[in-house]
Amino acid sequence: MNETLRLNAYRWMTLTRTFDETMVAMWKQGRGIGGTFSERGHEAVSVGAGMALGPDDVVAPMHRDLGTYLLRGMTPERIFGNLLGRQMGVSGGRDANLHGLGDLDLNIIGFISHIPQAIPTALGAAMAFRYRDEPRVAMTFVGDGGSCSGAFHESLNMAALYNAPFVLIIENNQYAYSTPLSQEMKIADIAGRLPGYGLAATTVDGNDVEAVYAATTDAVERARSGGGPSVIEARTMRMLGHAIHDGAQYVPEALLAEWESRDPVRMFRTRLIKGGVPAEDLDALDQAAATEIAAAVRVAEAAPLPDPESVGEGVFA
Amino acid sequence: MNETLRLNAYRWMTLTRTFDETMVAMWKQGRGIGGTFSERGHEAVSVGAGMALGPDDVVAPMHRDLGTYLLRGMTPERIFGNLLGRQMGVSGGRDANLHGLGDLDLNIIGFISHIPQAIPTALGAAMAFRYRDEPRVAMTFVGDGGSCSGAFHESLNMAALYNAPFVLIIENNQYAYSTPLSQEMKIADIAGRLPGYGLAATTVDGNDVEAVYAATTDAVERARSGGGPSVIEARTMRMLGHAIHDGAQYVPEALLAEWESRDPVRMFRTRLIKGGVPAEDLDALDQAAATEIAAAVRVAEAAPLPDPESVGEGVFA
Amino acid sequence: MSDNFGFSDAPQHAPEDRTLTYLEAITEALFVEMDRDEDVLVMGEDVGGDFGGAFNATKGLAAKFGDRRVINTPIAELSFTGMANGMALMGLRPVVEMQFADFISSGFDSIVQFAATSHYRGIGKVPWVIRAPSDGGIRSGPFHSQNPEAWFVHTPGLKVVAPSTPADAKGLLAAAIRDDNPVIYFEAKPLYRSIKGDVPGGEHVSEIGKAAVRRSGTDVTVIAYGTQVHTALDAAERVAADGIDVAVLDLRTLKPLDTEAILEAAIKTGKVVVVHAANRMVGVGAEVASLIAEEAFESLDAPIIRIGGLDTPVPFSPPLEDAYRPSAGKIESAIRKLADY
Amino acid sequence: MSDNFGFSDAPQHAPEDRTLTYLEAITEALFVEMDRDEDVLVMGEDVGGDFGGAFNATKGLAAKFGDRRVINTPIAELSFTGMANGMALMGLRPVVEMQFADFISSGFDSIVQFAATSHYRGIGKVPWVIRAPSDGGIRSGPFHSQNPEAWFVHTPGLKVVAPSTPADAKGLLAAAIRDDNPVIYFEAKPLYRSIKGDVPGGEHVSEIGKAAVRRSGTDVTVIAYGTQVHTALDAAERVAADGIDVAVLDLRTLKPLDTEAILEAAIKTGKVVVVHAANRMVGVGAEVASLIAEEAFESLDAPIIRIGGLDTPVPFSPPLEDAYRPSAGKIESAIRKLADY
Ligand SMILES: Cc1ncc(C[n+]2csc(CCOP(=O)(O)OP(=O)(O)O)c2C)c(N)n1
Ligand SMILES: Cc1ncc(C[n+]2csc(CCOP(=O)(O)OP(=O)(O)O)c2C)c(N)n1
Ligand SMILES: [Mg+2]
Ligand SMILES: [Mg+2]
Repeated sequence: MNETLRLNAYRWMTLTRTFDETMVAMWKQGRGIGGTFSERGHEAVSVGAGMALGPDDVVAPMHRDLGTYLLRGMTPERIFGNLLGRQMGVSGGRDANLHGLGDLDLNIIGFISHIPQAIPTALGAAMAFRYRDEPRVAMTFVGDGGSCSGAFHESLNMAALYNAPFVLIIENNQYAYSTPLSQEMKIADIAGRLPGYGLAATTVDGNDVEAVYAATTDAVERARSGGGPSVIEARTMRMLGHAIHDGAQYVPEALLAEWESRDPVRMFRTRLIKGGVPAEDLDALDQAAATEIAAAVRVAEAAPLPDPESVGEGVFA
Repeated sequence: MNETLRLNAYRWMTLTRTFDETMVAMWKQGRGIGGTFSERGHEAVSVGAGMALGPDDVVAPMHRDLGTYLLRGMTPERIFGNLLGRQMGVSGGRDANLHGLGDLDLNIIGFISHIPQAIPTALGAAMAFRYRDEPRVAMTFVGDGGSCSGAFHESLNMAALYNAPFVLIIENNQYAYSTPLSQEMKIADIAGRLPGYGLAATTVDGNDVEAVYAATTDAVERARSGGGPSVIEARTMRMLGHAIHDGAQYVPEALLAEWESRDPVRMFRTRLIKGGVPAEDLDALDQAAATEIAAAVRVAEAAPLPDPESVGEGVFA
Repeated sequence: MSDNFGFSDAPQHAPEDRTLTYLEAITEALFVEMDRDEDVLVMGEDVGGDFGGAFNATKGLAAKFGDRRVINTPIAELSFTGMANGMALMGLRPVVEMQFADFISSGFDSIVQFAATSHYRGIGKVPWVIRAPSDGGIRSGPFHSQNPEAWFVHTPGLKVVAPSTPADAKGLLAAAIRDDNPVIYFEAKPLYRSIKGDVPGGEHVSEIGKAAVRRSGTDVTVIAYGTQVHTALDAAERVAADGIDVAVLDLRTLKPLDTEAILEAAIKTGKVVVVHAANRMVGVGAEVASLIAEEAFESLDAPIIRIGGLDTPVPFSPPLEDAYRPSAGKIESAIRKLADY
Repeated sequence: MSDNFGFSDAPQHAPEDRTLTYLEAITEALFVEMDRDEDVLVMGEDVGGDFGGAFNATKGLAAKFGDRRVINTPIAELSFTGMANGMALMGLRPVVEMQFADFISSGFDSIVQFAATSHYRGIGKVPWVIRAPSDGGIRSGPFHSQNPEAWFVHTPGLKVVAPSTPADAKGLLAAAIRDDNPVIYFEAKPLYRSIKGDVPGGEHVSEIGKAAVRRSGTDVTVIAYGTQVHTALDAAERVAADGIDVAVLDLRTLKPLDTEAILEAAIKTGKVVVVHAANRMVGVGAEVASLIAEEAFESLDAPIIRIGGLDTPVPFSPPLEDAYRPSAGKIESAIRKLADY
């Protein structure tokens, strides 16, 4: 990453972190509706991978990829609106929390709960680009948990077979809800599955935004130039519970402490400062993020809920 | 294999082949009901793998594993009865052709169309043995085509995770219906997928009954002694169409000719004779098979169809 | 897979009207629509190459339009249907073949969860078609004879059509392809080669959501779709000799239901039999009967009789399958019962 | 996963009668049945360890019965349900938890194709239970609020139960576990902690296939199940002041339906409202209404009104979800309409 990109990455990471902390606080205060998912710890993955895409590429993020939504231009306001069931929210109050954040004008395919549906969907987008000979790439994400599910296998086999311009990021955050990796699979190395499909795979430190960006940029360029699909396993840690209500007592404290010492936002900040970026510049970005998020919350909270009369609209196109 | 086992293997292979040829001829003569599947070319796999099981082990064969059914004691009569929709057929006229050949008294789980449902089912049987600390093994089969489907992945991941006493035979017969292997997957080596689950896999010549038997025996013993699951890829060729109506014009003649020269039954016969078994002994087994199959057809054809009044019986236990 | 085939600029498959089988009409719709719109493509198991699918419905398409537009898939219904979702979101119009309707359950999540909900949730339009060769009576056993339409009519967000004639087979497939929503197209495989009919040439598009009166009558109304339209017409013939005048309404579209036509047909005779090959319990017929019981209650002169498959898996053996299925005889008895009521 | 836990010989969880929440009653049934029968085991995502599932329904089971009998599975509904099929064929009685009923579609083939057909096809008995936490009204959005029971009631070969009270939550779960068939147990998660009731201690088994009259009345009958039994009772209270006497029938089992009780209840008042939270179109209510329209036609004094979810995905935002769902107000209007008819 060059200087501009690095500052950009920091900007999105701090915005993501601020969004997340604000959201968690609001829900604890009872200002939320329904549940929601924190993505604390995933900032480097969602931002690093998302930044590797060009504007015409399509991405199907999952429930911990807030950074990807933000950096592609989905405003915090619209996302808070979604969380709060507002008409101005991304799904107009139809879908919940970080689901349903879809906006094809931003080339974002919204998330669906059923894991890992995003994989075949994004593969289909990639196949459409290939069909039309467009130099576009489709990217999506899956968790360690989701990688145990059948669509992972079916889709990666087809991605390889059809040489689709497709990139998959595996967010290995050690847990699927309460279930540790060791109870999800015998192996420790998910990327080790990919040669079985005839696909290359890389493993990166998912807390290092530059490493994620570099690996993803390679993958995106390979896909764009006809070199076919690739898979990146980003190793990281889910720092809070599975969802907002979950205290995650099942996670050993030592494990959390270890990862906390490698917090992706702080780690990157330290690196930037060491590299000569003035701390004030970063403080200014933090401050801008705080202002932007506070404003977004104000707008979303003040916005009207949908009209109940509209409930039947939009089932069909 | 010792001498007894070899003669046994030949006996089952010639019985299987004779059944198959008789069935194909009957269907061509219009003496069949509905469609059916030939398993010509698969005799070494179904017999070699099936013989490796002990009497208390459970097997879930697929649509080309006629030999496995026969050697476990399902009589040709009952199978012809199934093909002809007779009350005395294995499923009492409820299921078709080589589907529904289930008999838990013979430790056989009947086949279901939806590919590859047999894998999780057999894995469940293996889990039951593990649960009860019984020294039993569950085995099943899948085609190259079925190996592209999600349940393959989900189940092998769990088989490894739970260290289940489970054996899977992949019958790679080069085609899934009209689709050649090269249009099913990018890789040529299905067994290469297994390390990705933390599982060992072996590839064997699926036309060599002794090779299949040896590899399967190892796998069964490993499973029985707590060593966990294994997978064997048997390379063979589907010598007729996908089902009885299919002329398989899409298969190159040269490919068929090549495999015809390695016909599993003839190849084994030649080896036995070279090894000193008198040809007359084998002729006698062929003759016995012909007699047994002819009698089975007579009985099945003469047997009554089910009473239509009974159609509603047996939906619930 | 070869990528070298371009799009065709050849003329439409059949500009003139012809007599076609139900299966030929399906193939013709695919030819015409693919020729008309480059965004239309076909995918599924064995649909490509010279083979053209288990029933040859796509035969000739690869030769004309190339492997790029006629895609053979591995056995992976969940994900190739999921792939169709993504293609459709990007504006393509994939026509997915299930080898048998029975295997649609293997792709269930991609249909009922993703495709069905996407427009409502603001994700985007999902304009695909799933072709599902359904129905039995041809001794194919429990896994090659199913009629699973009720699952999908129950699920909000899907359209469902079920043609009974060659003209509708063509016209409803074209309409399904042009519709901006996910449409499941249940083609009745027992009709593939058993019925022929006049089919308009060139572009022919039927309206989704419109039922058709196949026979007018004043005594009893039979409401049916797919194969059972023909069985109902047979039954109507049988009783005509005795002066019982039967109307037959062909639903054609199962979702959205043509409630107006259903109520009109019910009100006209006040006596209704609803028939389908799918098993009866919580079938589409239950919706039709309930609709009438709620909205046309005043006009009813007799109980509404439903006839469907029995509540068992589809049995293989001929006497069992015949007992399982609706038949002209069963419909005839119901008609007579109502006529005498 | 540790294999070192043996079976418990401790006494049953609760020998004496107690007042329990709906959720506590579920947990108690699991304790009692696991204690009684070593063949009973629990499996699903996150059910094990100290955690005990997304709703804590299995909390404490692993501590008592060991990891061997309380198995955490990866996210693989298709195959862990398929695994349950194989276990059940071997004589075990797995109780599979779907984390939400919404995810039951991911295991669809293993349920509707394998489990549902196996006994009929002579494969063997498949005595499992799937616990499916269903229903909404708690702002969980389209994928954590579904009521998918109609798919399964339509499918031959499955039993389906849907308790509305803590006593039934315990009794029907025990009955489902002891039943030799695959039983889908729809537990209404909005009731988990919102209702309490008397629950018999020790072994308590309700009969599958029997409806219960929750309120007798002579003017209008409301037939409901799950959460909507409570909504119906609320509505009945509301109109009681105006002298409208409403009967409420709780179906409890959706398959096999208690047709006798349904017809009796319908005939008694001649006026029927059918209510469920699942969307109305081709829902279980359609079967109930059609059954009445066919078998109790002569006794009907008014149209049969069905109330269900709208034909949309379950929307998240409170005003939308409230508009989507049945409510005491909607039921009240229907009752008044019928009373005035
Ligand atoms: C098919 C399916 N089953 C169950 C769930 C419920 N569920 C939601 S997230 C989750 C855990 C996901 O773990 P992972 O894929 O590792 O992603 P993470 O939450 O750790 O980021 C589960 C079980 C689901 N969404 N989809
Ligand atoms: C889920 C599913 N989709 C489609 C089919 C239809 N079908 C039956 S056999 C078959 C090909 C199977 O190929 P393979 O697994 O290689 O086994 P083989 O027939 O070659 O022995 C197909 C597509 C099916 N049975 N199940
Ligand atoms: Mg995870
Ligand atoms: Mg094959």
